[in-house]
Amino acid sequence: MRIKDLEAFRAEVRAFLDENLTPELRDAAALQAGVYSEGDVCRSWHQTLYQKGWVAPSWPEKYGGPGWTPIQRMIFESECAAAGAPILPGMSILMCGPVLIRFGTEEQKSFFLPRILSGEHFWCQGYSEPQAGSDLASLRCAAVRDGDDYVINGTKIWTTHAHYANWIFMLVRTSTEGRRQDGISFVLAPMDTPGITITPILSMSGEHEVNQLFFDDVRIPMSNRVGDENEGFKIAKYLLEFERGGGDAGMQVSLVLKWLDEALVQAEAQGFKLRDSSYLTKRAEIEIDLLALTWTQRRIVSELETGQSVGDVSASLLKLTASDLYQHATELALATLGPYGAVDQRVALGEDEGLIGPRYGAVFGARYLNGRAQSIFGGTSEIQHTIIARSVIGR
Amino acid sequence: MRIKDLEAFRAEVRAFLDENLTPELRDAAALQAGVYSEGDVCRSWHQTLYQKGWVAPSWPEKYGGPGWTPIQRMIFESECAAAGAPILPGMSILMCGPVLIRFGTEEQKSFFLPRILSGEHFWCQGYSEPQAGSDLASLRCAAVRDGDDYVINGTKIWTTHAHYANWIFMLVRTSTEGRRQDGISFVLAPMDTPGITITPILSMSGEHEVNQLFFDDVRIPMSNRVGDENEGFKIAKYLLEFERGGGDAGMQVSLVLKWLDEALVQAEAQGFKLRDSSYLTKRAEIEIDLLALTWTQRRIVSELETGQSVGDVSASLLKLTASDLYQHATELALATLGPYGAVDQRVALGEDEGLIGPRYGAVFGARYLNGRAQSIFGGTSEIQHTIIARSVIGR
Amino acid sequence: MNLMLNESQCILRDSVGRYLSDNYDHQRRRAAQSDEGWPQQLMRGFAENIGILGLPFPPELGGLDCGPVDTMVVMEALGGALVAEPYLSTVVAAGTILKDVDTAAARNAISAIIDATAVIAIAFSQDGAAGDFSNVKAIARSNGDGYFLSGNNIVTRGGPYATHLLVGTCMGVDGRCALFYVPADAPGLTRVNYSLIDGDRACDLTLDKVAVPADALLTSDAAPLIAKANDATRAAICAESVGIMRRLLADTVEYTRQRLQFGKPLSEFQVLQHRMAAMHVEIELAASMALMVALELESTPPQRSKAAAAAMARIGRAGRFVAENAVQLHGAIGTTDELALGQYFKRILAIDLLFGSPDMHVSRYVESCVDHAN
Amino acid sequence: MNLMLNESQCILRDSVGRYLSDNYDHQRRRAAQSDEGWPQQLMRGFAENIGILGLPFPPELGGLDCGPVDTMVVMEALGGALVAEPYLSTVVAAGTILKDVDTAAARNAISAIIDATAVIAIAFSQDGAAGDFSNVKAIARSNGDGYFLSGNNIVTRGGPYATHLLVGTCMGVDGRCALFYVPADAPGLTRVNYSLIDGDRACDLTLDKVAVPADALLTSDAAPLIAKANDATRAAICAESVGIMRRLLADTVEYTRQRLQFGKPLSEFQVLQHRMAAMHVEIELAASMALMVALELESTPPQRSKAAAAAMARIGRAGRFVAENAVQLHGAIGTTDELALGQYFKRILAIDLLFGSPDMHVSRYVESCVDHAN
Repeated sequence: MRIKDLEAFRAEVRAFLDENLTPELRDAAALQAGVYSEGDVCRSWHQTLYQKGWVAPSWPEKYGGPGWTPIQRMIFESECAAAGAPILPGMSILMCGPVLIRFGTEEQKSFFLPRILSGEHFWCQGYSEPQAGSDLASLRCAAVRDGDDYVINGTKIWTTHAHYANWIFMLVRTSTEGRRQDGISFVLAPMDTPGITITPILSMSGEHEVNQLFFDDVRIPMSNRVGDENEGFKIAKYLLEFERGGGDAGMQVSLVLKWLDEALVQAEAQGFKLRDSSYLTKRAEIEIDLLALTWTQRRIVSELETGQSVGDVSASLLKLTASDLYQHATELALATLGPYGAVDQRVALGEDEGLIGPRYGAVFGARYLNGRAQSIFGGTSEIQHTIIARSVIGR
Repeated sequence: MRIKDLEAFRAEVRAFLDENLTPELRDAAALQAGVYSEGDVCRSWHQTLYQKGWVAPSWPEKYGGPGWTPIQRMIFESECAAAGAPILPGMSILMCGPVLIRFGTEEQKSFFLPRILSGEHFWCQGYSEPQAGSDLASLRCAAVRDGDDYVINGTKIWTTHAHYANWIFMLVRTSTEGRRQDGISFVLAPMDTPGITITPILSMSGEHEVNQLFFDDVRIPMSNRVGDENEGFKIAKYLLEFERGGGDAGMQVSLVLKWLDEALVQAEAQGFKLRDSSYLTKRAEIEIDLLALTWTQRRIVSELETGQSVGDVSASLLKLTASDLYQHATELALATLGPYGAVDQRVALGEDEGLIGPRYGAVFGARYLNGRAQSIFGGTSEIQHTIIARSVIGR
Repeated sequence: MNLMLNESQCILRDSVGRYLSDNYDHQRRRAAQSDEGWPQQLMRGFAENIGILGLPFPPELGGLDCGPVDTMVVMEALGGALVAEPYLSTVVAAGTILKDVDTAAARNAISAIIDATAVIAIAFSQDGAAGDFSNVKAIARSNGDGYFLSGNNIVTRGGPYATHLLVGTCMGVDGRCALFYVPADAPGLTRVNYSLIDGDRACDLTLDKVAVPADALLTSDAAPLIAKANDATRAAICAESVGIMRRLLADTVEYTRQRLQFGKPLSEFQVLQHRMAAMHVEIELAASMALMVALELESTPPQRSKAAAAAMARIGRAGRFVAENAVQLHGAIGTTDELALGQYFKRILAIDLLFGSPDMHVSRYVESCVDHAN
Repeated sequence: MNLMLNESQCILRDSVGRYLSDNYDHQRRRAAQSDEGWPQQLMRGFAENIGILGLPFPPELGGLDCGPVDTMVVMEALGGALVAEPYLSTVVAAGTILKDVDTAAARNAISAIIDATAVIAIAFSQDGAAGDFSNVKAIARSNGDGYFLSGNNIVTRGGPYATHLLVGTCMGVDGRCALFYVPADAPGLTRVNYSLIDGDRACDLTLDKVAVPADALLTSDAAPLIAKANDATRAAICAESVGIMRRLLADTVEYTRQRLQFGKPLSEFQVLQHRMAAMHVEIELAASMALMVALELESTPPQRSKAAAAAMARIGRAGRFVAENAVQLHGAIGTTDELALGQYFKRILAIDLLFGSPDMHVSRYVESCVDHAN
């Protein structure tokens, strides 16, 4: 695609965002961390994108993707970030969809894909268990065959948005023989299946994003298995690469920079002095690091064909770098608030006082605290280093 | 000891240094890294201290120490650093002496200690071997009994100042049975014993400080063994703690700060701008880190009785922190030179041109390059972490 | 200059530690934080059982006449149990000031501190001051027998449950700082109360012509005292941070020894071992700086202030490193609200935000060097 | 905008790499550095065998008409073999300037570059400039037919063996920069030659009324060209650094796989594994920035300059990290002069000192943001 065409595309995206990204949606996105319901904002933005045909940029055209090149996808994402659009949770479009496209049967594709696109199905991901975090292969939640069904017993933990989702894709143990990772299957279950219960887990910032799920004789048809029995670990790895290499890490950092710049203006109006050399230096370092991350994503993307995952080393590299950068960016953002950074805004908003201190900083504290999880969920930074080292050192 | 007495002591030390630390000695000390011969400067300063009775601050009075408390020793060291005194290599006074005092026979003590004090004996240390670096217990240089003698064959590497020394204390393998560290003995050899050859190793900065030694049927009397046969590893560990916890690490950093401050004045006179906020911030951070190191040494010293070693965790902590700090300090020093920092002064001084660029920076480059070895020699920073972890985690 | 704790300091440390472990824990703290009466209960316990509310005060007023190292010992223990407020503001900050004010009102205030009838919040920080408490902007005007005070003070820790406030103002035309001791229920004084991320309560405070009697004026030359109280507060915060860090590392060691992944305890992975070693190093360096600043509190003001900046800078850096790695090594459970760990983490974060980041204190250190040189 | 190398770039990379591995190695480099004839030999080899001296120049002058990405490819290969000088000063820096000067003298100079009869050193840095080459202070005065040049230039890389110098001066009264192309043997031009830590030769240069003819003046409005050449130099240095870093990591991986301690290869210790992973991450980020700045060289001057500052800042940081850890992971042998490693380490260090530290480039980046905003 020629530069001129790309610029025309960028203009089209901007026009669309100008028109459809209402001030209410922008505000909601900016305040997203635990203040407004993630569910409503996401559903509304998902619908808007769905109507336009842009909700699944990475999907092949035949399944409802817009037929964009990787570069167009990148332009779309960077424009969304620049405009402050809500970030949709990746479980449906970025994770479940591509797995079904690659590993699903025709029946599964034709049933699930349109419903993911339309937003009828909201997915959550059942991977981790209390004793199987970094060491995913040690998972124990078991699916036992019973006629044409699997009967699932066990527990899953750290399940983001399980309380919004109506479907879950999950890893279950279908065999205890052979190597541990060889007895795992990938199955799909409706969240309203009898026997599934949800227990919320509050994050350090006091928000409810993750959950523990308990499965008590949960019965699903064997046709809800994706891929072969005991071959689920292959799919899991494919998906982890998506999670790690997925496009939204850099996008989140550029959002933080955007907030920082808005904060700068407001803060100075309120008498905070941010524009000193230490602040400007740190902000510049973050911007430079973001540039390095973005161009690394671009380099990797340009080696890809549509729909392929980025490979485990590149995925780990991006995940590691992005989470580190996000943590630095949110730390700097929080520091702009001075003592008001120490206010628990979630409690304040829940009580009578309302927001305390400058409005621009309403979610900086929650973002910083939640950001601690970035280097843990989806594989800790330590695990990412191990994956990279394996390839760098070779065996 | 009361504060008033300590201040009187400090005044006495200052007066002594004022009188005896000639401008020539100060200059030589400041330019020490590879420009002047270390040997001459050290011998001269050693003699001066010896005449005063202050050459072995840590030794008990009965063996020729000055009878100072740990606090007096610290005052002495900090005054020496502040005055820019030469730093004597630790192998004789800080390492060999204390080992003999603790583990030597009466005969060994009465023969060696006075000669160490007087400077007649200059020691070097034979620990590492090409295949036994961090993993010291795997050393192979062997001493085999033959009548009343040991016959030594093998090699030692990274032997600092072997080309100046007339004695070596070394670890040799006297048994290959049992645990690897159980077959090691600690022996002393004159460097002019037939069969010892020295091969220089140039450092990255082009200087000759370390050597490889080859032992070819080197015969020494068994009376030159310190401690019991096959009990040498205990002595080695004791000594490593001295090397790691020894007082000169912080002293070297404070010397670097002293040079930096002199450099600042000279640099500004020559049109370099150093006093910007980034330089001042970095300098302050180093000074603050030095304060933390110094007070940690003080805390540890105040738990000690005279002559005791500091314990392996404290020793590792000090070694790790000091080497890290030294590296940061020399990096900052080098940066003050701008492009002149890239000049190879050793070559320039060896050729016709003489020193290139500002005089204050003559050895900053060599100090930075040699400083890379600080986190390696005497046990890498990684080994120090392992030692500390063992104690922190407990087993 | 023996730097080890002496016998009475060891006894103090042990008795505070024992009292807290018997009377205080994570669950009780969480329950208590929703109840504005809790700190008074705890303060009464301190007064009745271990006497530490009198720590720095002279014996003739009922105090223990202890020094900065004793305060360090107590603050480290409070940090370890996560109960720094309102001891810090009442005994350390207000105590430093009241001790140096030779008025009957000040002596009465000290007696009230010692028997736990006064709990004092500090109101001499100002909007935008971000950790520098000496930026005093409120105004006092004489009203015949006494004064009217007007102004405001943001993020006043312990303000919601304080019985009294120490209010800093600019006096009259000469612009010098003055300090007033003001009952929290004085008419014209309003508080907007809220919670901080570490669970403590704070308020934004507004004074609208609050009338106080003449003897509420503690001093009309408050700048030196405010500087001294700020440095004493910093020294105490340093000790508190060390107590918190020790607990964070202890919890992390314990967790990694128990948690199995890939068939062995996390504590057997070399990368995690070295991380914990690095945490230990940071804590030891921090402890040295906490001791250093305690000992330097009695030096000249420039020396004292420089020492406090150095200690805050170094300990702030250590605190972030230790806290962030404690969470990281706990993995997912570390990011939740389920463990005490999260509370300790947030306390370290709150200290950074309320008392100034390492960067800010390094800048203060640089300025103090420049001042010193000129 | 496909960011992968195209076919001709791959061929270029492979042919330069093969030529260097056949004709150049560590031993030869060390031997050659004591001989001031060496770079000319290598440059002649480049001209005769692989033609890269003509890389950026138009075909009508005998050049290859290649772009910044091709230069990046060549510089990365040169970095990997540690032979950046004098390609950088002659082809990249001087080439950028000469290409934009439309005079017969400039065209002749380009032809001489391409056939390796001219080796050019850059003399428009000044005392105290520390990496910012645009601080031009030498003076030119008209002398009827031509000019007298006076001034000096410190740490002129490649100066000792250069056939020509590009001298920057302030012209006349309007203070604008001018650029002169000066034969190195011109009377009045003196050089104090010395070695740099990376083994390259440099000199402090003094011009004392050096007479040059009128056509030695390349331009009397040199500032934009100097800025452009500096950014091109920075982009090239970034690529060179990436080549060096890749080699440092490759050597480190190889060494740790062979070196046994505690009964197993160093490469099996988790801490060292993770360190090498971190080095890899830094290198990949650096490579992305090197590509970014190459592509941005053709943007507007402010955008170009900002991109160059960002790339130098990020790559400088990566370089230090990779180089220092390469030495650390080699242990004692890494601190000696015995391995190529030490030369690569010192080259990274020299780049930092000669072309500006990450801190300096972050400051430049901040300034460019502020400029841009105003």
